[in-house]
Amino acid sequence: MTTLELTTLAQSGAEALAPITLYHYLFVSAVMFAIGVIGFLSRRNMIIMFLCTEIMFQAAGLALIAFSRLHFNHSGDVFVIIVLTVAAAEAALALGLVVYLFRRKGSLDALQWAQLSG
Amino acid sequence: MIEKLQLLHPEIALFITTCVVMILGLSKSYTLRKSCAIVTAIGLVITAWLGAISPTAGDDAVRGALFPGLLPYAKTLIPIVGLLLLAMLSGTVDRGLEQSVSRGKIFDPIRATRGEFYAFFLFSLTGVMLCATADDLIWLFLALELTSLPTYIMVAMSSRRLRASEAGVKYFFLGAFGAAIFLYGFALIYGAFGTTNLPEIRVAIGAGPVGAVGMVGFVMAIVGIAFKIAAFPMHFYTPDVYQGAASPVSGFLAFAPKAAGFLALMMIVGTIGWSHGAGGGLPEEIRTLLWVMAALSMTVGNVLALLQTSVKRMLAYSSIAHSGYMLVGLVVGPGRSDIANNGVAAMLFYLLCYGVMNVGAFAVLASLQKRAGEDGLVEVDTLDDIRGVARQYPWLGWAMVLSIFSMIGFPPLLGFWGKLMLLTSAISGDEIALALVLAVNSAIAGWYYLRIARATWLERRPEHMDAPLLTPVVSRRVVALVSAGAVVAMVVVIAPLQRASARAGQPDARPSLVEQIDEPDVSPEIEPVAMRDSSRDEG
Amino acid sequence: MLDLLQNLPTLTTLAAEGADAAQSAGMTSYEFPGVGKDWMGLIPLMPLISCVLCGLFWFLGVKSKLPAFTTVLFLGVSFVLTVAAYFQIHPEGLVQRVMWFNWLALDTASEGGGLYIDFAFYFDSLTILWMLFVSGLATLIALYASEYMADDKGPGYCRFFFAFSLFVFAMSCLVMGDNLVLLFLGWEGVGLCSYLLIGYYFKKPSAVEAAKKAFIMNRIGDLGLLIGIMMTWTQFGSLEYSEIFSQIADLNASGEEIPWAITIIPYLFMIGAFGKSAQLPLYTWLPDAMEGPTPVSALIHAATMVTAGVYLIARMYPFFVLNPTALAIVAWIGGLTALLAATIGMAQFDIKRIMAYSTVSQLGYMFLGLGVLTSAGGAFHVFTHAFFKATLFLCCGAVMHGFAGQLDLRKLSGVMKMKGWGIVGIAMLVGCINLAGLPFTAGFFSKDMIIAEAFVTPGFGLLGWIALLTAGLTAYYTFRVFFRVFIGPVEYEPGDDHHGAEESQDHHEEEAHDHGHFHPHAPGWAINAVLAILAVASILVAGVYFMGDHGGWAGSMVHDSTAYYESPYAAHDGEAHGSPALFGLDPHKAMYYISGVVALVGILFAWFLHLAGRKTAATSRADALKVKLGPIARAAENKWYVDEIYNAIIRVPLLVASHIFALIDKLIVDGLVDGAGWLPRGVAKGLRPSQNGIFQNYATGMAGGLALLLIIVWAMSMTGGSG
Amino acid sequence: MSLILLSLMVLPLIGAAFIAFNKAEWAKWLGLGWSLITFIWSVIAALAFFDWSDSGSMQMIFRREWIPSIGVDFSLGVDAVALLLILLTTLLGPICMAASFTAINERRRLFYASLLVLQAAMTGVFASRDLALFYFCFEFTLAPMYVLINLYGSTNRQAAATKFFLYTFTGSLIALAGFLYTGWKVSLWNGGLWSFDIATLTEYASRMSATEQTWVMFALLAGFAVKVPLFPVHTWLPLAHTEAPTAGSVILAGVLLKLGTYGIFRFVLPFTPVAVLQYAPAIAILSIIGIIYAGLICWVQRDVKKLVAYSSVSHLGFCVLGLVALNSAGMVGSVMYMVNHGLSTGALFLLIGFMYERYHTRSLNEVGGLASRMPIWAFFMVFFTLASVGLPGLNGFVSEFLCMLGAYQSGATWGVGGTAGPLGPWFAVFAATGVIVSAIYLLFMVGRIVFGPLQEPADHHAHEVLPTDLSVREISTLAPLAILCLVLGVYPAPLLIALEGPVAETVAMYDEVRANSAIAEAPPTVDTIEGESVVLLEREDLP
Repeated sequence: MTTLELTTLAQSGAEALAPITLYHYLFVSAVMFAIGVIGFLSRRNMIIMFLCTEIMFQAAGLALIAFSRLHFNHSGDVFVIIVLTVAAAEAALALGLVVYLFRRKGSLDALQWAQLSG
Repeated sequence: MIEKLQLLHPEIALFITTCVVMILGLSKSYTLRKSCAIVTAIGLVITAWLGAISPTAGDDAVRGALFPGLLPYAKTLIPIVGLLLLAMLSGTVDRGLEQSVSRGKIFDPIRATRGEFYAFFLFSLTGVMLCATADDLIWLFLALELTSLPTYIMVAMSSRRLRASEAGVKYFFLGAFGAAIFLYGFALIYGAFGTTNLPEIRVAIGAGPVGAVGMVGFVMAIVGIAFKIAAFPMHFYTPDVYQGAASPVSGFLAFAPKAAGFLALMMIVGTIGWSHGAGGGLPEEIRTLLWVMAALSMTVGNVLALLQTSVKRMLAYSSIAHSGYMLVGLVVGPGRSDIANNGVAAMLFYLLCYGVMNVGAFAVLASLQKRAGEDGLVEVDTLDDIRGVARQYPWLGWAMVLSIFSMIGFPPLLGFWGKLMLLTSAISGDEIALALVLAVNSAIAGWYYLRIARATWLERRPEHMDAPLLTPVVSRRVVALVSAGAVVAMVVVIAPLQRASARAGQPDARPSLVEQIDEPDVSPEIEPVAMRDSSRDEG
Repeated sequence: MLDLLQNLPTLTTLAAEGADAAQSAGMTSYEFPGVGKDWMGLIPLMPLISCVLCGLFWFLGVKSKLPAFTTVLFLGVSFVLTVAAYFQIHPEGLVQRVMWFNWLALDTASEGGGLYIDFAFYFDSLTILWMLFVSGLATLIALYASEYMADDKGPGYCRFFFAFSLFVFAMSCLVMGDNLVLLFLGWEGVGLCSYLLIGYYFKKPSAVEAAKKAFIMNRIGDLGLLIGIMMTWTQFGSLEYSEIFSQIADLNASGEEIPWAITIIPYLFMIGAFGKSAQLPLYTWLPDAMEGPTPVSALIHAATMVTAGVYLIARMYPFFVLNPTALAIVAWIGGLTALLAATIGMAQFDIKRIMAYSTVSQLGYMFLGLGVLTSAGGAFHVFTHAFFKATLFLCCGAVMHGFAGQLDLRKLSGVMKMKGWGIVGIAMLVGCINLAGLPFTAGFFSKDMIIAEAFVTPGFGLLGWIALLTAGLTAYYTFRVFFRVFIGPVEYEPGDDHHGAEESQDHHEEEAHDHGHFHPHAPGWAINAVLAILAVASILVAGVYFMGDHGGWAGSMVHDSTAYYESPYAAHDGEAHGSPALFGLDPHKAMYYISGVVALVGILFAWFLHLAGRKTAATSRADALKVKLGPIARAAENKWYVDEIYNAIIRVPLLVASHIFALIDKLIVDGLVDGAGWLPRGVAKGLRPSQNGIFQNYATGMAGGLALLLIIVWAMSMTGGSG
Repeated sequence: MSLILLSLMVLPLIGAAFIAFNKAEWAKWLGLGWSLITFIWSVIAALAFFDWSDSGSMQMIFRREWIPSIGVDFSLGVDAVALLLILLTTLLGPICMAASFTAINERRRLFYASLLVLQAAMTGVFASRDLALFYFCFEFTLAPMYVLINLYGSTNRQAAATKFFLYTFTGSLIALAGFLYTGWKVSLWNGGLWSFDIATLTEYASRMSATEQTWVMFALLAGFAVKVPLFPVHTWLPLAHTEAPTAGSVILAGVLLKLGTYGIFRFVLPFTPVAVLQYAPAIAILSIIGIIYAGLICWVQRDVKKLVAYSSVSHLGFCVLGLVALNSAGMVGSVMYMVNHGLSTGALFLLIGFMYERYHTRSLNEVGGLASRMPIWAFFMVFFTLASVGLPGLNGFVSEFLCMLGAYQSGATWGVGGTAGPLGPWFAVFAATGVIVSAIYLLFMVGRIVFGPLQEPADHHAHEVLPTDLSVREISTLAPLAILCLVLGVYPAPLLIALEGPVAETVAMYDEVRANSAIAEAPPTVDTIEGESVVLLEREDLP
């Protein structure tokens, strides 16, 4: 079931340009999200893993911007800025945590942290 | 717009407290440092008071909010449970540092974490409270993140043991993963309806279909937020994190993010509305989603708890299960106005019950420590550790027993009435099967809860084990007793509590499409409606 | 004679024939009982008081003969009152009712009736007939027991008389109860007392076993009675005799068809009667019941309790005459039991057991009598049998008492010739001639009535022959006992225990020490007096046959009650109602001669085999005969292996079933529960790997869960959801 | 407003608190004293403040609003049935206390306090006129009982306690769902107001459609049948009984099992008449299977306590049979059965407990012929066995007879004495075979343990002191029960008449239901439709 009507950027004013539609943006966004997920699941270095979550965040950001453009309002844009801010805070947190962890274990391998289980 | 600021008075109060505490914690004066907890407590009391007088249904400030009556309830409940949590959390950090300072070492603000710890705690609570006020996806996202981010650190810094670090790692990474999911969901919701304002989205949805993008968005949002409430399928982290973190922090984790998550879910699901289909209720997909999540959360949580020997892990799994119970309320929705039929009210009431009894159980654990080889004194964890506690520390033992029996849902304790409300709402919402799942799960849960209760109350300490010692923090013991007492005492005043929760769980019931025209500054709204129409044509 | 044989009954034809006859002749009017005199209510009260007193003595630790004399006194009073009641009731054929109190009350107004069961007593001549010998014999036997049980003075003595009095009370309720529930109370009550008294020597495993067996076999019968009672209630909406009988009378008078339910009731009552009166197939408890003290055997298991079945059928005769099939079954069961028990009795060596089998056999006669429509004959035989069988048992008891529990007829001989045993011997002889049915004894007349009636009632000829054969066998085994034990060369060997009781340790040693020079101790005054009275009574009872005009005094008693039924074939003296004559004579007259001869032949055989030429106690000419008979004799000695068969086809399968049930309960029923309990744990074990501590796996789980939920939602929307 | 029932509930609680804060040495005396006071007070209350001539209506009413929002009241009141069972409870209280004097030597305060709390809860169950309060008390009985079994039981006590707790807890949770469903439906007909008032519920509940009634009935039975326990959900009972301490067994057999039958009487029958009419034969068959099956299992038990426990299963089959006969005889008999079983089986457990205290074994293979050693004990043992067997003149008979008669009459409408009902003669006939079975196993037990040659555990002669017969204290625990057994057997008429009142209402109700279903076979009555339409309107009218 298709859900969104093809509302292209071309229709919204720039007729001459190649038709990059909302779907393209959403597709990229989805792919980014998927890359983030797959990266998170498959990589063992915690820094990379954190970057993957960042990619997922940015995938959402991309979708938000695209939608914002679609809807002709700025809520999405505002949202993206907020997301970026939060992501920055999270990154700071992640950095601190990663350093802390590295100090304790001398490694950033995610598999090192599996004492608690069951 | 300015009158809307009064909605934030409690949060503002909390924020001010946070700032004060953060600074106080760095003070060279021991007395001032020590006053952090007191100041926090005062802040919480003020917040609670402010929360109690915050606008409620009928006030202009909350006109158009999804749950206009929610604020006083949530913003009183959260600081009050926060007080209990605070009493439990005090003394968690900096104990070694303070000891060395008292031995004459010079105080080094860099190494002190006390102020930050309380500040994080308050930040997190602020986030929880903001969830209740949120009427916008952005706001909701911010509030959720504000709740979570500090807790990541609290977990990691709660104890010097490696397991705390491990808990921190897991919590943080999985939390970020979950946040990304609901964020993406939020993005899709925005995409589908063209606005981030929840009441507007609600108007857009009306009683009609949600649409595919919106549906995916809602699913992702709900599932992502499920991380906060530790519900299936985002429950995996719970036992490890709860076990790894220090008991007070685990107790905190079992309440604050959960409350935030449920308030957020309330908003999200409330946006969709319980007025779809012939007999009312959620759209079938969302209902199924929540249904499955509820049933599986209960089952997975209870079932996995059966195998545990660690009390904290059991409580963690039970926390998953309790989330499942509360989700039942969301599935049912507010129903008719009657308290007995209002699932959301039941959920909110249960949140209160759970907060109280959960604090009781964790506070008992937090009050006890044992000697363990190289680690020195560590907190108690396994069943063996707490065996026979009631004979040694009768009050603590009884506190544990009462909290646990309340969690079983044993009459006449608080948990029973919580569960009773969930059951009545589920049954009157025609969710009989879910009610039965709930009933059977309560029975399964009985098995491990009984093990805890039996171990503390009726059994003897194994010969080879040392007796557990009390932690030097008196407030934890006090809070254990207070919670246990509340589990009993609140039964007496249960009627007003339930009324309050019913008011809080009552959604704004204006006929959406009529009001929509009155609503100012919603000019771009025509488009999404049209978009949905066209998509419907296509489909 | 041949024509009688040709008249082999087929139950159906009989039923068809009988039905007309029965209904035409059945009771068509009934008078409600009047209010009796208050003092008549004391008859059952006396034994109850005595029972309470004995219980009190028991708790007080009385160690004298006080309980015995208390019992004798109160039972005596009861007897006197019964006699007084006899004069109150009998001369005018009154029916009266005395009320104690309301026992069960259920005001089922909404259901159109009330269940009111009174503790009330019903007096008509049938009750009086029974009560006369119950209370009379009970008094005498209590007196006898006062001496017999003297060695147990103390708790055991009190216990004995407690149960004894309780028995008499229960028996009074059974007989005099005004409704079926009270009858059932008595019925179970006598069963209980029987249980307690059989198990009196409770340290003896065989006694305990016998007691249990008695109770349980009785219970099987009780089941029938109980269901019968419920059936009666459902049918009549009442359980009071007066109500039931009047309804039956109305029914008969109306000539309407008899409802099927009413024709079922006799079968149910019959089962109860067979259990209590030790008839096929429920007779095996009675011989075992001889484990109890002899007075108990005499009173309960010979004279009174076992006749309760006869009483029940007699009491409920209005039901039975409505269903000839039922009557035929009663007759056949009675006849066959009589024969079977007699054959077993012939081969036993324990004299008490022989008497027990003879009781079973005689009870069979009584049922036969009832079955062939001579309730009077049955009742008369009950009456005479009570006296002579009590005599016989008490004599056996005296022997047992005197010879340290010796009951084997191969180890005793010539007892009558020993010093002090004269009265015992004479009483025994009186009992024996009665039992054997020598002419002009009471037993002769009563048995005669039954056999003659069997011959004249169409379809029962074969039973008549069986009864006649049994009479011969009876004479044989009766006199076998007499000839071996009481006369012949003097010889004895003491038994190895005292009354069958296992006494305390030191007592045992003493006795073992005594064995070398054992002296039998002859009975004292109480036993002798009782035996003398009973012997005389047994002889005098014969006289009542000639009183009254309805088949003797007993007949006239029955005649005044609802048990009476005018048999269309009845063979009264001189006026046979068209029934076949026997050898051209009136059947009764013919039977006098025939059965007299049969009895004499039996005795002759006994004399030849067991007395003539016998030199020692242990051997006789019968031994040779026994060898010749081989397996038959052995089988008879082993009671035709009935116990073993029952064990194999009922008890063992039931036990096996019980074990299987226990196993099922443990493995399956409880196993399912435990399984349900373990199911969550099993699920948990399956789920546990998902919590393996590696948080990327957790993330996989989360992502997978999200995917799963998305798929579910997608699938739902594809299948017609709202999205 | 009468405070009597409240006082009967509160008195034991005060006693429990008293015990908890006093010396452990005093615990038993305080417990005994307190329960005696409660007992005496309950007797006075029953005699002086209860109008026995009006036994069918609720009396001694006490009512306070508790949670008005969902219609929960703290509402107490008794009719004859409830009062009788309360008296049984208060009677067994002091008896259990006195019976435990020497048996319990550890954590005495908790023991006696638990007993008192249990008593309060059981009183509450019978006295509740509010469903929520009933359920709360009903569930609450589990906790003290759990403690009693878990702490003071024998070897396998923990498993037994857990099984007891979880089994009955699971059942009652499902029953709760059934209750709430009823409550919800009733709220629809009651103008949207929730009410847990039992009278209100009874008035409206039977309007549920046949299907609904069926489900509700099964849900309620899940709770009550487990408690009774009815075959095949009985397996917790033998285990719990075997492991429980004497006092626990007495209470368990005496009162706790009656909660199940009382629940059926009070709720299942009035709430779901249509379903009960339909399924009564099935329930009766289960009872009969239970009677025979459990009876036969008794026969092969070697643990005497287990034997008596299974006999409870067997006996309570009669009780349920009487209930589902749905006529006066059956139901009155059933209620009597509850009391009588409590007396006689309770006493049997006491006796076995006394034996266990002396020999530390319950195995029939190890002890036997105790009549020689302990004649008084033997007397009581035989006496109560006979009461259990249902000997006429003792209490067991009256109730057993009425239960069977009820089953027999029920539906046997061809005769004058028959009543309308779902069962019939065959049910009674099969149930009556239980009479034989009970004789078999109980006499087997008595034959082994009381009669026969004396046999004592081999190691027992090592002790210097041979076991003595019952002490005065022990006798005084048994004597009242024995006297009651006799009195109730000989003169039950007043009680029967008193019980007629409460039962008549249910019987009348069933007559009505039968009449209705005879008129029209359409279960959704006009009321149903009206009720639901009202609700729909309300939903739309919401602001």
